[in-house]
Amino acid sequence: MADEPKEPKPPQVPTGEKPASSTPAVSAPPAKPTDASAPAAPPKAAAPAPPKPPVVLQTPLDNELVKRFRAKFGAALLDATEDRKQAILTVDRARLVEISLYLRDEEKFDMLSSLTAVDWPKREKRFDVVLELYSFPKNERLRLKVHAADAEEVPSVVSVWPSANWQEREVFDMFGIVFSGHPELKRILLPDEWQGYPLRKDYDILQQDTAWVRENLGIESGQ
Amino acid sequence: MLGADELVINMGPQHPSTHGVLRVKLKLDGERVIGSECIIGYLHRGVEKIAENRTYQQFAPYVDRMDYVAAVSSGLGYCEAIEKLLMVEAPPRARVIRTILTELQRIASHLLWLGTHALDIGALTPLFYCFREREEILKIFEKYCGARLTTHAFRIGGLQYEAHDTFEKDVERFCKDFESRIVEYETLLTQNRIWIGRTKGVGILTAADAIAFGVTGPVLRASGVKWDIRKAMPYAAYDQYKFEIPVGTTGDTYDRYLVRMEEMRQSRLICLQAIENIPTGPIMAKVGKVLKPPPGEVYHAIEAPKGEIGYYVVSDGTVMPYRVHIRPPSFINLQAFDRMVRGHLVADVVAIIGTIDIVLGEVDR
Amino acid sequence: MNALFQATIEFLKAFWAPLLCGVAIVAILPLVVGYIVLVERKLMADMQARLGPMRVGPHGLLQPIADAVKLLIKEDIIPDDADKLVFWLAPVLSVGAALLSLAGLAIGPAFQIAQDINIGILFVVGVSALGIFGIVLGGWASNSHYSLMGALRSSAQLVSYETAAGMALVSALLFTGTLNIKSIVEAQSKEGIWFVLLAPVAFFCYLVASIAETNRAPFDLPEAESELVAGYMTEFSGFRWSLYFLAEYANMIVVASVATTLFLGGWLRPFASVSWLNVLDFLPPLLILAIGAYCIVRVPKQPTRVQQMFMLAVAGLCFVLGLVLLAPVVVPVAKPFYSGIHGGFWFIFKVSLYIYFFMWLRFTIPRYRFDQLMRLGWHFLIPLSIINVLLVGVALIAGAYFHLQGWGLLLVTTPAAVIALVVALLILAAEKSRGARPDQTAASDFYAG
Amino acid sequence: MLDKVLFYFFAGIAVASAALMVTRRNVVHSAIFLITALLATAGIFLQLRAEFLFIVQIILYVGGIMVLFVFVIMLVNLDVALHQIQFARQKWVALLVALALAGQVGLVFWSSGKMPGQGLPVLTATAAERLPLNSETVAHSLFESYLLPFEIASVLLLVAMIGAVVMAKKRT
Repeated sequence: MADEPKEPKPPQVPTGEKPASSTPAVSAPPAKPTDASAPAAPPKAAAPAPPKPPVVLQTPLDNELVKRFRAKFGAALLDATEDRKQAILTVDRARLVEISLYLRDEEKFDMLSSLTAVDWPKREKRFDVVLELYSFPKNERLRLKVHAADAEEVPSVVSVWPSANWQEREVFDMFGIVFSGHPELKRILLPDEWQGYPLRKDYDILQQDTAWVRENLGIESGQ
Repeated sequence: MLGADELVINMGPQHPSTHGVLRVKLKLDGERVIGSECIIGYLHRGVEKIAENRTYQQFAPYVDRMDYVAAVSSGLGYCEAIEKLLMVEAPPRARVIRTILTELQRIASHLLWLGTHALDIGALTPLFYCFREREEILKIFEKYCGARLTTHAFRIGGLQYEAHDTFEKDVERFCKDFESRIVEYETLLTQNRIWIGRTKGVGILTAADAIAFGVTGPVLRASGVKWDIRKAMPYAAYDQYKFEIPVGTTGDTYDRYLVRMEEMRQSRLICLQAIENIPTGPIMAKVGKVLKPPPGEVYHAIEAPKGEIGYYVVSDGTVMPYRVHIRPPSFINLQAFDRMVRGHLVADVVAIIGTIDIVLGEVDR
Repeated sequence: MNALFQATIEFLKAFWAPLLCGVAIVAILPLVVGYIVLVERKLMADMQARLGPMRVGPHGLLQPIADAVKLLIKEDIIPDDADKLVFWLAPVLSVGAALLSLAGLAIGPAFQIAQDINIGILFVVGVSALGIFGIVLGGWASNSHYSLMGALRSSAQLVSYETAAGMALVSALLFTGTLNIKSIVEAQSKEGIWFVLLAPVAFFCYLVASIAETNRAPFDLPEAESELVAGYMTEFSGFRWSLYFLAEYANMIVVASVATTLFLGGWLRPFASVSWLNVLDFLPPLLILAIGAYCIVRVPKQPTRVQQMFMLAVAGLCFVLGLVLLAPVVVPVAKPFYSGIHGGFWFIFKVSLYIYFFMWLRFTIPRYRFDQLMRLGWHFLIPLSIINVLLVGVALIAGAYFHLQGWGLLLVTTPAAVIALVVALLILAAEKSRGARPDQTAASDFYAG
Repeated sequence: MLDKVLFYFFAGIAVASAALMVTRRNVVHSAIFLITALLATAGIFLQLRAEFLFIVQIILYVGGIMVLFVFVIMLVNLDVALHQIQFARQKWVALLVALALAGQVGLVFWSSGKMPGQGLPVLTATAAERLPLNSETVAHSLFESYLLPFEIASVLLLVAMIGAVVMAKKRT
């Protein structure tokens, strides 16, 4: 709770889906070194970004990396955007491992810092699997996304980055997304016999596997 | 137990040296570990699900409960992530105070690690020395925001509380005392033959392995990778201060010990530099009472005491985050445990669990 | 039946005094152990910048009694799958062996239960070693992996270090030529020099080995709480657990007493044979009186009346003790009791110092790993102690050749000790170069010994 | 009188625990009874004023060998051993050997009864105080009268020890 004795006017909030956001406050902070185009490679993010920064936050990205990428994979690159100076590539699910290998070996994104998923139930392919990559040599982050529908399997990237192991298990645990080729895909945080995937949007916050709770904990409800 | 057979032994979830409710299934040949499996989730509270049902400000105290021994650092990461999402920036004064408190928290977290790690290896006394100094830090927190452990010290956009009158003096006094106190710990441990025997060559993690497993923080630096988000992608006010990033060479337990000891020294130096010159001015940026970040997503990571703590926040333009994913350093670092522990003895398992410095609240969230 | 009764009477008639002493030891020892534990906690607290027990009695002086009561009234838990009989037997074995071995010790020239057994020191060492069965069987009977591993570690450790300790004892026994405890001390009195000076390396070996034998830090692996929860004691609780505890501390007293008898001159005052140092006789009474005086000073600071009374009582006890110690020195009538009273004081004093050293180590240094412990025992301590026995033997022959006596023996034993020290350093250097090999830990089988 | 009571006490324990040792199914229990038997024997030694033998029995057999016994027993998987049928085939052999031994012992007693002074040597009792110190006596007989056998035995043990070490080394 920001109890500040000021500011009668809350920042304007957009009501629509994506565009038409105008935050009057300090936009695009210059002092804060941004992640995507960090000191190592300043000119990259230059090309199409400047014209209208405050209005649309998600701008198409077209830097060197994307060009190389597009040349190599063509149609596998579904989308390349930049959101708040952070590069996001959306790629074809089927070629994820191949693309990951390329990013790791050629583009030197040698660390997978984070792997997670987002559920958009209204979309045709409801899940986004989000990989947050980091490159030590370039000091640069890159976000890789693949879309997956409910029953679709996502290729596992454990063979590329071993750190994906538990994170993919967590995503499976929480969203029920199956990663094909994962060495040991089973629940990690929840009990093995638990029914349901809690981080899906249709799983209510009060919902639980009542049968499991009753059987294993001997109580009616954890709430 | 005779050579051929394997013995499966369960360490935890109630075991004095698994630092919480970690359960490790060890496959042993005699006393030698030939395989291990970490079973986690005993402390799972569904923090990420809670986030989707709270407003941005309401969720802030929850992150303190993940790494409860370094709550200030978790809080800083969350606040900065949301600020990035809102595209606001905390005023300079707030950033400097945040830096001081976060560095104090780093010292406190490392002190807790040192004490418990030494206790695991059988040295009883360092624990109490470490807690003595940690207490001083917690007192500073208490004076600043009223809480000692789960502080919720920062707010989205800056700080709620102005630094108390004796803030600079308290921090300075602590830093002055602390210099000789580190020497005390080092006298007890650094050159001790048994300590070296127990930690040198134990749980080696090569740089390549460390990067592959996504390990961050002191564990990564001890493997020889000179990487610290405070330097690589400075946040808060770290770009204003001079400090060194200590790195190890072999990536064994002893190196991790040395790296953390040196980090405490560097944090102390940062604190001293910071209190020299705390800028005046407002402590809160102009953010509204109701936070509705424009739709979009952001990933922001900071260097917590245990490694990179990252927040991936997706906004749909409402008052509640659409999705918050937390990249917990303990969780990711713990993955490397199996690699580190193979071929070692049961006694080393304890040393290795201790040296990764995990907090189960953060592993399980 | 009548015959049996008669035999019993006969037995009691012949041995009533030692029996009484035995009963006294069994009755008093738990109290003594309780207070050793209190001292340990207080010392630990002092070294760790805290206060330690402060609540029960003034400065926590009644804490041991509270602890004992708590342990006695605790629920007695026997695990379902445990071997009930052995589970019951094991702690009793442990504590029985420890108490039995105390019988052979001589606390001063006047106080010894089993008098004149000519195997004295062997009896103490041999019987106290039986306590290992309590640990091993207890660990096995618990039917738990942690307990079993603790028990295995314990037996491997004891077997390894027993050898080194035995060799160290042999070095000292070479000087006396007898196993009788009294004669050992008398030999030191006759030579006018303690054997710790004549055989320092043996003393060092015995010191290290005795720490390992009593499972104290840094060799407390059988009960290393960070790895094996509580080792062989994991499944024990309440009274059974306290029996193990009692045995551990009784064993500490035993090894300290053995070391005191063999190396530190038993009940002899420092420089007992130097007459102008007889003023040292005033030291013990003055020390005790000073403690009493300090208690008096502290009386007004006690918060409650009960605690003040208690403090006064402690002070009174100290004064009585001090006067008792003073009497043989000052009053000519009490002169005959000198050796008994002062001997007892010095013996207990030395034993306390030895135990203090154990505690000090425990608070200061980390724990060895099991393979390191075994390597220390087999690769360093045993060779060193064997070589030391040979060197001491050679030195003694040389001493006999030159007709050396008392302090003069130092002329031959010091070179022997120096050579042993050089050997020790050589062994350490060799160990270090071995340790440098990367495959070293992978190939060593530490149970094979 | 006291002597007799003590003797039968120790002897009874020794015989009973020896019998129990053979009949117990549980190996650890057997080991415990073996320890008891050895201790009782040590008690008889002590009663005979052979203190040195008494303590050597305790240190070597009970404190040394039996610790290793128990140690090895615990390393072996006991549950398997418990369910095996043990020594079933040697039952008759064992019985035969036992009978032969019993016969031999009986023969000695019988013959000594027949021929007084030529069978079992009958020692005259000596007052305990006038007995020579027996650790010294043992030492003298070992290092003076029987020096050569003693040294040969020592060398033999040394060879066995080195052999064991070498074999253990080869295995790894």
